[in-house]
Amino acid sequence: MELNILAFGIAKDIVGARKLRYRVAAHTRVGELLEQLQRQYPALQGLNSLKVAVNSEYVGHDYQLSESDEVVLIPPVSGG
Amino acid sequence: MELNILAFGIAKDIVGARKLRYRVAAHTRVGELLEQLQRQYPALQGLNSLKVAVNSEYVGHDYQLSESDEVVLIPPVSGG
Amino acid sequence: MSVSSSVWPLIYLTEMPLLPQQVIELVSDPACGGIDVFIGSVREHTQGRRVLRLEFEAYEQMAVKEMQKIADEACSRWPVQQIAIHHRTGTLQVGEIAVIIGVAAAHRAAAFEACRFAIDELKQRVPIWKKEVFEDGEVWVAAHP
Amino acid sequence: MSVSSSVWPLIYLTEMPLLPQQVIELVSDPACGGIDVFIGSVREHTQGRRVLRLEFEAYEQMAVKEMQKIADEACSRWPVQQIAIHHRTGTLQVGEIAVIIGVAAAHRAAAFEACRFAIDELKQRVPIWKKEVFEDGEVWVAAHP
Repeated sequence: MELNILAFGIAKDIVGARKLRYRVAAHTRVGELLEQLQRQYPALQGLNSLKVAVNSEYVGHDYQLSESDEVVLIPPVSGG
Repeated sequence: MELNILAFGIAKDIVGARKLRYRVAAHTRVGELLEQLQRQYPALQGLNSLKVAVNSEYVGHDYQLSESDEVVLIPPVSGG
Repeated sequence: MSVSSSVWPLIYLTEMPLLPQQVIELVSDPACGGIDVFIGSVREHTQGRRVLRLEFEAYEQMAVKEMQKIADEACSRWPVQQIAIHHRTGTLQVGEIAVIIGVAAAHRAAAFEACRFAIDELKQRVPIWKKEVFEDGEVWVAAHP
Repeated sequence: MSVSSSVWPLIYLTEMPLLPQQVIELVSDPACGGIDVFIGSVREHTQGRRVLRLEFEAYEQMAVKEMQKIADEACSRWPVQQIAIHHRTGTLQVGEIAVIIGVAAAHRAAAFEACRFAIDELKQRVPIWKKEVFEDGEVWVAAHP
């Protein structure tokens, strides 16, 4: 399936775009997506943390993605 | 000797004046002054606390008063 | 609650300059004895390097949602009357305000503790990112160990 | 330090209305990342009784001296850049501001802790007295057990 991925902050710089169409196997979990992304973009491995939000909520590595999800890459936040 | 006493807050209401000329024995200490005042104005005994400042500094009961001191009666403060 | 009569929302993400007086008025209430306000602004130096400007970006819909959750959590943990959280995005110059949090409560302990909680949580979990721009480079704050 | 260029002193006892924006400007400094501001105002109810107004009186010279000592103590205990303490005297209506404390520091923990310290100490030892006036009487706050 193809996912819509949004990237912010340094994650956007690393993947080179705010929005990404990204192909993964059906039933891919968040943890697997992150591994796949980290292989393709090794600089992601150097971050303090890399979280994922789906539809504006943080999700854990076990969350099973579906094509309609808006997947957001959340590198370490630094507001305030 | 005669002291100049200033009273604030409820202490002013109890002694009935902001400024008081008050006669005490020479070498009177703060603790003795307070006892004398509490005998004369028993309502002072009902306060949560009654401190004394001399020349704008808190002083303890052992402080020995002299005629040139500006003695201030400080009932429980409630600023803020 | 003073929300309904106000122009500004309690939870607010904006590119416009933030005004402490707005936040104070938003949370002020005759039932409250104490308001604690935290103002975070752009420092001119960070770890010895001179900052030219900051750039904030946010995942807006989620940032507002998380800010609202933090306000709700603070209200459930402390006896708080009103909380406002305003955060700015875009380019900020040194000295400009990035965030204002105002908490009104009947008693000051709750106001202090809830305000501290809110800014601590905001810095932990609200999806906002800050890039410090120096004369000789730029860095996404907190990105790397 | 921003004191010299300002109209208002950092430590200030006045019968005039207090303005949070003044205090914030007094302590603001490009070296500071965080400002914590505490605003204490007149509540409309206290222990279930409706307050008509408050009357504050101060032993002025000593009050200012104690406020200054508190600011100095806070500066020696926490890495704080600037502290302002403004307190009002005279008659205040419900909702009016009695005290504003502003603390600026490079990091927020110091700002929060020093501000909390300053208001706690002020309420303990600064010779200012508050009389609450109700419809059916008046009371000097904290005077009696």
